[in-house]
Amino acid sequence: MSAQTDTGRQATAAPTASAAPAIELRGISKAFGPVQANRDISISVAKGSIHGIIGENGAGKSTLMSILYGFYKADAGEILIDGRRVEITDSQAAIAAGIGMVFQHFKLVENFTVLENVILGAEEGGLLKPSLAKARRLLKQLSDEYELSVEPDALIEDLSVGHQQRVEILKALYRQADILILDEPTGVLTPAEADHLFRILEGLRDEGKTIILITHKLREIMEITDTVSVMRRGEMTATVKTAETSPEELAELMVGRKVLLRVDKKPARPGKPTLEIENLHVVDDQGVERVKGIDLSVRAGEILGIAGVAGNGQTELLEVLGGYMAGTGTIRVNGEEIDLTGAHSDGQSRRRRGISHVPEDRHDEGLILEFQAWENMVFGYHHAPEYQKNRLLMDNAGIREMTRRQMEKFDVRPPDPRLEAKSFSGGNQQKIVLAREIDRNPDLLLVGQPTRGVDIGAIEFIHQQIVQLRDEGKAILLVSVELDEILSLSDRIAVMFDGRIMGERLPAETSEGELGLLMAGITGGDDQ
Amino acid sequence: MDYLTVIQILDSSLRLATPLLLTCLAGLFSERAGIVDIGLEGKLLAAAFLSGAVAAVTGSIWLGLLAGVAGSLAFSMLHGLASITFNGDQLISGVALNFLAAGLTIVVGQSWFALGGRTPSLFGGGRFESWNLPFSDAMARVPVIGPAYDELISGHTALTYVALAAVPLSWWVLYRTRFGLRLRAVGENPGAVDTAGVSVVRLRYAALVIAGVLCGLAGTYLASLAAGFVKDMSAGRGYIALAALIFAKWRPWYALWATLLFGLLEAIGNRYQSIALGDIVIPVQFMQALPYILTVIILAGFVGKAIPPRAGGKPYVKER
Amino acid sequence: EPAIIFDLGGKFDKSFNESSFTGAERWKEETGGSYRDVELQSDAQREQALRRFAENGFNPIVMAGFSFASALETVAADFPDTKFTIIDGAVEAPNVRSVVFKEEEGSYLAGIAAAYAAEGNTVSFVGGMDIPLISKFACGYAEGFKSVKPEGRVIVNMTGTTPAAWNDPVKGGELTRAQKAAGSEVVFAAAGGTGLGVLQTAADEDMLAIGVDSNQNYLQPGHVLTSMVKRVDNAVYDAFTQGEELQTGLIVMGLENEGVALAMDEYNADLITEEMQAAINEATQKIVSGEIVVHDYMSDDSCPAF
Amino acid sequence: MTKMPKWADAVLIPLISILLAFFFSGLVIWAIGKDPFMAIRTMVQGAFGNTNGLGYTLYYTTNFIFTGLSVAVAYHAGLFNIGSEGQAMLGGLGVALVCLNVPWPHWTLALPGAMIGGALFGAAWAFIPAWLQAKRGSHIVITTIMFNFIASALVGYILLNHLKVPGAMATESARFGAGAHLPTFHEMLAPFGIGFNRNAPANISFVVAILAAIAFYVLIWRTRLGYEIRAYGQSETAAKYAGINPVRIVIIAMLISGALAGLMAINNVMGEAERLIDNAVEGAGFIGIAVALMGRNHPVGIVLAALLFGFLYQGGAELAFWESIPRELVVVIQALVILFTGALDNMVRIPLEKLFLALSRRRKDA
Ligand SMILES: Nc1ncnc2c1ncn2[C@@H]1O[C@H](COP(=O)(O)OP(=O)(O)OP(=O)(O)O)[C@@H](O)[C@H]1O
Ligand SMILES: Nc1ncnc2c1ncn2[C@@H]1O[C@H](COP(=O)(O)OP(=O)(O)OP(=O)(O)O)[C@@H](O)[C@H]1O
Ligand SMILES: [Mg+2]
Ligand SMILES: [Mg+2]
Repeated sequence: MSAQTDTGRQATAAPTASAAPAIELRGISKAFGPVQANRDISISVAKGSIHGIIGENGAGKSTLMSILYGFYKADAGEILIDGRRVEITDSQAAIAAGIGMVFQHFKLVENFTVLENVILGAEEGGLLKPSLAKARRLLKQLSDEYELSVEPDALIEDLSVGHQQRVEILKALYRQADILILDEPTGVLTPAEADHLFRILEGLRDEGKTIILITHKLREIMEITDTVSVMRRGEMTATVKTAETSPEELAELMVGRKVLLRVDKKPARPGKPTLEIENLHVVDDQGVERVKGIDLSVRAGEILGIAGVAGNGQTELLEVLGGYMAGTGTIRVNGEEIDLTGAHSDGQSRRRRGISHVPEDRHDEGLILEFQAWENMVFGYHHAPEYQKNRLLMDNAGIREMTRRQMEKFDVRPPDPRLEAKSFSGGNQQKIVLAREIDRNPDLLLVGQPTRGVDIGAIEFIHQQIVQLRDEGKAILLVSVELDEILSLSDRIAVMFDGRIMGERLPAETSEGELGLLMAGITGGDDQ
Repeated sequence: MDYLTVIQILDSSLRLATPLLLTCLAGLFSERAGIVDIGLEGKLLAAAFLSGAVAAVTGSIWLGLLAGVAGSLAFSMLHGLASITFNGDQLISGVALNFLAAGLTIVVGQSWFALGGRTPSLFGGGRFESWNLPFSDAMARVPVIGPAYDELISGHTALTYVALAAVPLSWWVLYRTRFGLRLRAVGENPGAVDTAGVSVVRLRYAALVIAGVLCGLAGTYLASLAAGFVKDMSAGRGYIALAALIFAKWRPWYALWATLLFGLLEAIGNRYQSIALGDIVIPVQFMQALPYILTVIILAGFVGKAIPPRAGGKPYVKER
Repeated sequence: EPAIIFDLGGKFDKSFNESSFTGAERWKEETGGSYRDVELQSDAQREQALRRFAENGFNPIVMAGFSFASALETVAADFPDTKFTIIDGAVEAPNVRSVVFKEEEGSYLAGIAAAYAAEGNTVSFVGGMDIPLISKFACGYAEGFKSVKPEGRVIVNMTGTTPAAWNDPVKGGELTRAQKAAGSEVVFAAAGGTGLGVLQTAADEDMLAIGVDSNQNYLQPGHVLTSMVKRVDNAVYDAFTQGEELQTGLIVMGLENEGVALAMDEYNADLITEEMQAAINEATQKIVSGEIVVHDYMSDDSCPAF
Repeated sequence: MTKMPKWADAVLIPLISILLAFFFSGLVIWAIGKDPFMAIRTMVQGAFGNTNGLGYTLYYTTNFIFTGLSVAVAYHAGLFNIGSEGQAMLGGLGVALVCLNVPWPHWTLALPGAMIGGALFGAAWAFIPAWLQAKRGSHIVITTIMFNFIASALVGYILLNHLKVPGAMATESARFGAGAHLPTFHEMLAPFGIGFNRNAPANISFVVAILAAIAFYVLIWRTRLGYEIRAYGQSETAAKYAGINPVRIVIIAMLISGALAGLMAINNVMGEAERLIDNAVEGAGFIGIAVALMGRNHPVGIVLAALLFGFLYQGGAELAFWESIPRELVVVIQALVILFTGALDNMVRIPLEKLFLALSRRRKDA
């Protein structure tokens, strides 16, 4: 193991049982070209335990797990399963060794049915029919057993993310995995879904299966894991028993400094309403009504958090406000109405109106992954006069200079404007988007899922930035599926369900439990 | 237009559609597996040349068929080497193969036969005979369905029936077998196939093998029909097949209809080269461009958006 | 040393390039001399090729194809000591011999042969690319046919509008089938490589075909009624033989000087009836004597017989 | 951190790839019984050895620069334009109409006029597929293939029935007037005392092509429109988020693409033939695809790739002249060059990257 362990703690997760550890990795190293993603990593995981892995973005967690699953080939090191050395040359070998993995970005064929995805690669014989029949039976059995119900004939693209994840788990169970690896499984789940997942994981553990869980959420680590390993910059810095540690200590192990786990903010001083929404309806491409009459207002100097299970119209709400989806109803910004048909208004004109927008999906919307950082830093604002050299040309050198400053201010690492966006880690990508949108000094900031997949060091920073903008008297509309985030950031909370607002609450006067009920469409009946 | 003319036009459509259909299905397998194939034209040409050459020398079209398939396969594997093994650009590779076939067939043909890239004419066993289905003579006398059976259904060469049979077979393979499931999956999301423990590389090569064989059949059909190879005799059919493939939205049955439609349009264009409508004479050029014009119109008016396999054209790269 | 430049179709186009090649080869065989040749790849190379050969002292330089006309105009002026022969085109210059053919006359005879061979009233024509030269063939053919069967019908089809039309035997075959379905019994193919498909299909469908440019009777014995040969080979042979002493000026090759003719040999002997032969002979005489003037499509870009 | 120095990526890899292509071409030449070294020498000598050859090389290069840029512009917008061939045909028609119908007094006026004509016709021909793609979602690959066929029928028809000189053999228009004659390199360089072969067809269009390549660079990497084109080409959803109008980008990019293809006509139609010939484009549109892809859609790459193809064309012609090597062999060589430099470049890159990585590790360790 590496010599430079910052904290000096080296608790090997001592397996309680006499049996050999379910997984033992010895001296795993992996380089992607010049990037040393994993360096001489050793770890062992006891049978029948849930083992957490945490670490900053880009620490090498996914790489390590992908090696275990045979997706990447390690440059050096060996893998032992149940004490026996195995050669994991590809995923086939991993599956044969009883390993299943749920990747952060699901590996599902979107236009296949659930059933087809489950049997893919594990079919019986050359014809599909018997395989499908058998899978249907087994799937039913499995879903009953683990409360993993999904419609076997549904197309993946029609399923919610939570259900897609279930399919991934079912895939692993169908292949009779004894070891299940989950890479950031809760990043896209609602608290209820996450709880449900954890119940399933506990059930699996109690059956003797071994589980490895990668997550950025310390709460989850504390709640469900038995042991936890911390990774930093490609190395394994510590492995500790969960019962013997605390979130603060883990955070410090990860980031190498003390981290504020609470958002530190003063009470809001709201002013005039900046955003007023009246009777907003949105119908999507398929003709489904996604937003069914919403009234909302956000005042200057306040953060309105919108809680809700993904897929209940929040995305569409943001997209209409951001100007790239049409809707009907009335929306006023600073008292002036904006055109919702899309005919005279698009993302550009919204930006000119002082609306900035951090989209939910940084890969597909917020960034052009093939563009360099500086090009992304003006994405959407490329018409702004200050970025033009003259009437014809853009001021590329100036933009690069501005980007360098922004990157330093927002602590984007590495602060190189010429790096392509795709070569930054998720957290740093998010910081680029935030830097761009916040820096415009907008009257209204729309934020969707600001910290999805982002490590705690970066989360702390991002939250600070949002609060600071509020304190400057700006209005902020925050959409997040993280109840934690909603509760700690918002000054006011509205809950969306099925395209409607189910109710508004003040963070101090509500609880996760109550919000959870509202998110499920169950109202107390006292408001609306 | 009388009934018999209609039958004859349809008959001609079928003959013209056969090479398109085989080529289109070749493209279908390849693109369903995520390998874009604009090298169909080249494979067609290579197969036509080799089958023509071998059939001319041996006097057996069956040996010609073997050679044609082998040639087309070789081109397919070269495409695989570039686009699967070395993650190269599939479009460039396809363009290169088209050039390569156009050049090599003539250079090699010239050095073998010294006929300027042509092969000697095929005759007798050097060509496929047309199959007269049972009772076609007797049936011919039955009114209405008789001529249809005799002219339209009966009397084509073996490869036409093979092409027609290839449609349900392709459908069955794609949608009813394990191989088909994996093939479709690898064109949509190779990562899913890879993590399911199936080799992406092997699947894609398998798809290219099928594509190679089908193009080989199509090329041999051309050589047999024209009784020999003439330079550039594929005459853009590979590109038309590609268009038909998009038209067909990458589905076997639609491919049949799409290629039959192209065949039909060409057959009609052949028959009615210039039409006088009162004082206005519609020029030949217009009639000859009509299939292409109609394709555009149909595409714009009825087909709408065709969504290709999602992983198409992109090499599967895990580590960069 | 003489040189010859073939047009874009290439020297094995089964048409006049190939015919010129045959003439050059014959000269080589008979005289033991040698010559240089080149096949063009692009239009821009016409002038280049002419100059390269002229600069390097080749003389005379023969080119096959009317497309050379404008390139030759400039080059001929630059190389007054070099003799040039252009086939199928006319260029006025003191050092240029232009050889043009009266394809319409040969085609007229082909039309007569077709009229006698057909039992019914319909015959047909498959052209390669839709260019005036090919219409010239078609027009003569139609006139000849109608001179025998005034009420008859001549179906005229062109394969295409691009050079690819010269090399699409499959389409040629389909056109032939379509013409047969429309009642045609004899098909005249003036379509380069595409014509091979026409001849083949005529044999497959039990029709008669007429070949073009060189003698194609042997290709499908019993099914090729005759071939309308255009003695491009003779033109090349003559030019090569005369060498640097080449007589310049315009030479028109018609029936009169056997520049065009119908090919008669053992392959089609059984297909030529006495009556047919007599009619052909008579027409030949009349054309030579000027009693019959076959319309030249290119003179006014139209054809009275269509 | 990079895996490899930039120069290796930009120079070494293409160089090795071209050498490989020539090696295999040599094998083919050797297989048909000719001397490969002689062949190479003939090609290089013929293409660059004198100003005549050079003039032809640059003439072809000019064509390929235009079509290469045409394909590349569309490619940056994520559109695969196979229709440059047809657009260049229509461009030829536009140039011919401008040159035939206006009695130009001097080329300085005729050239801009012809450029407008060519660009307009080319752009118009690209507009329909673009509109269909943007509005109806009709796949641009099919529609542009179809439009190539339609273009050749259309131009053929017009040429035959309206532009052809009555009674002439050739399907070609009348010669353009003297005022539409573009200065050749000979005429351009003579005032400076530089000798250039009088008969080589390279003309001022080459300069226009280079200017077009520079304008292309500025457009794509320096202007907002270029920024939007590239953004749309990379991610349609992100472009929508940013407020970039997809319909506008598709149509504008294709119009530019068509205009560039149409501009090619000032070289082949106006500069060289000085009249409209049937099928004047001769596949340059398809070569443009290879040129754009090999040039990595960057103007510098495109100019270099176009030069490579110009060399192959002219060098190949010399081969056919002097070595009686069949002209189709040149097509084989082209194919191998495209294959090795374009599609199989990873075959060279991967081992090279490993080598450089090992070297840099060694250096760090030392
Ligand atoms: N396929 C790949 N090719 C090249 N580099 C890669 C690849 N995958 C990961 N990397 C690099 O390896 C390093 C480790 O990445 P990894 O995905 O393992 O981090 P992680 O700990 O999972 O991060 P996160 O918390 O953001 O998921 C990073 O620097 C990353 O950029
Ligand atoms: N094939 C690849 N080539 C280069 N870099 C890669 C590749 N795959 C992943 N990476 C990089 O590896 C890092 C980790 O990848 P991962 O898939 O875990 O995404 P991430 O960083 O967690 O982002 P997010 O959380 O937003 O999905 C990222 O920086 C990503 O850009
Ligand atoms: Mg990760
Ligand atoms: Mg991540």
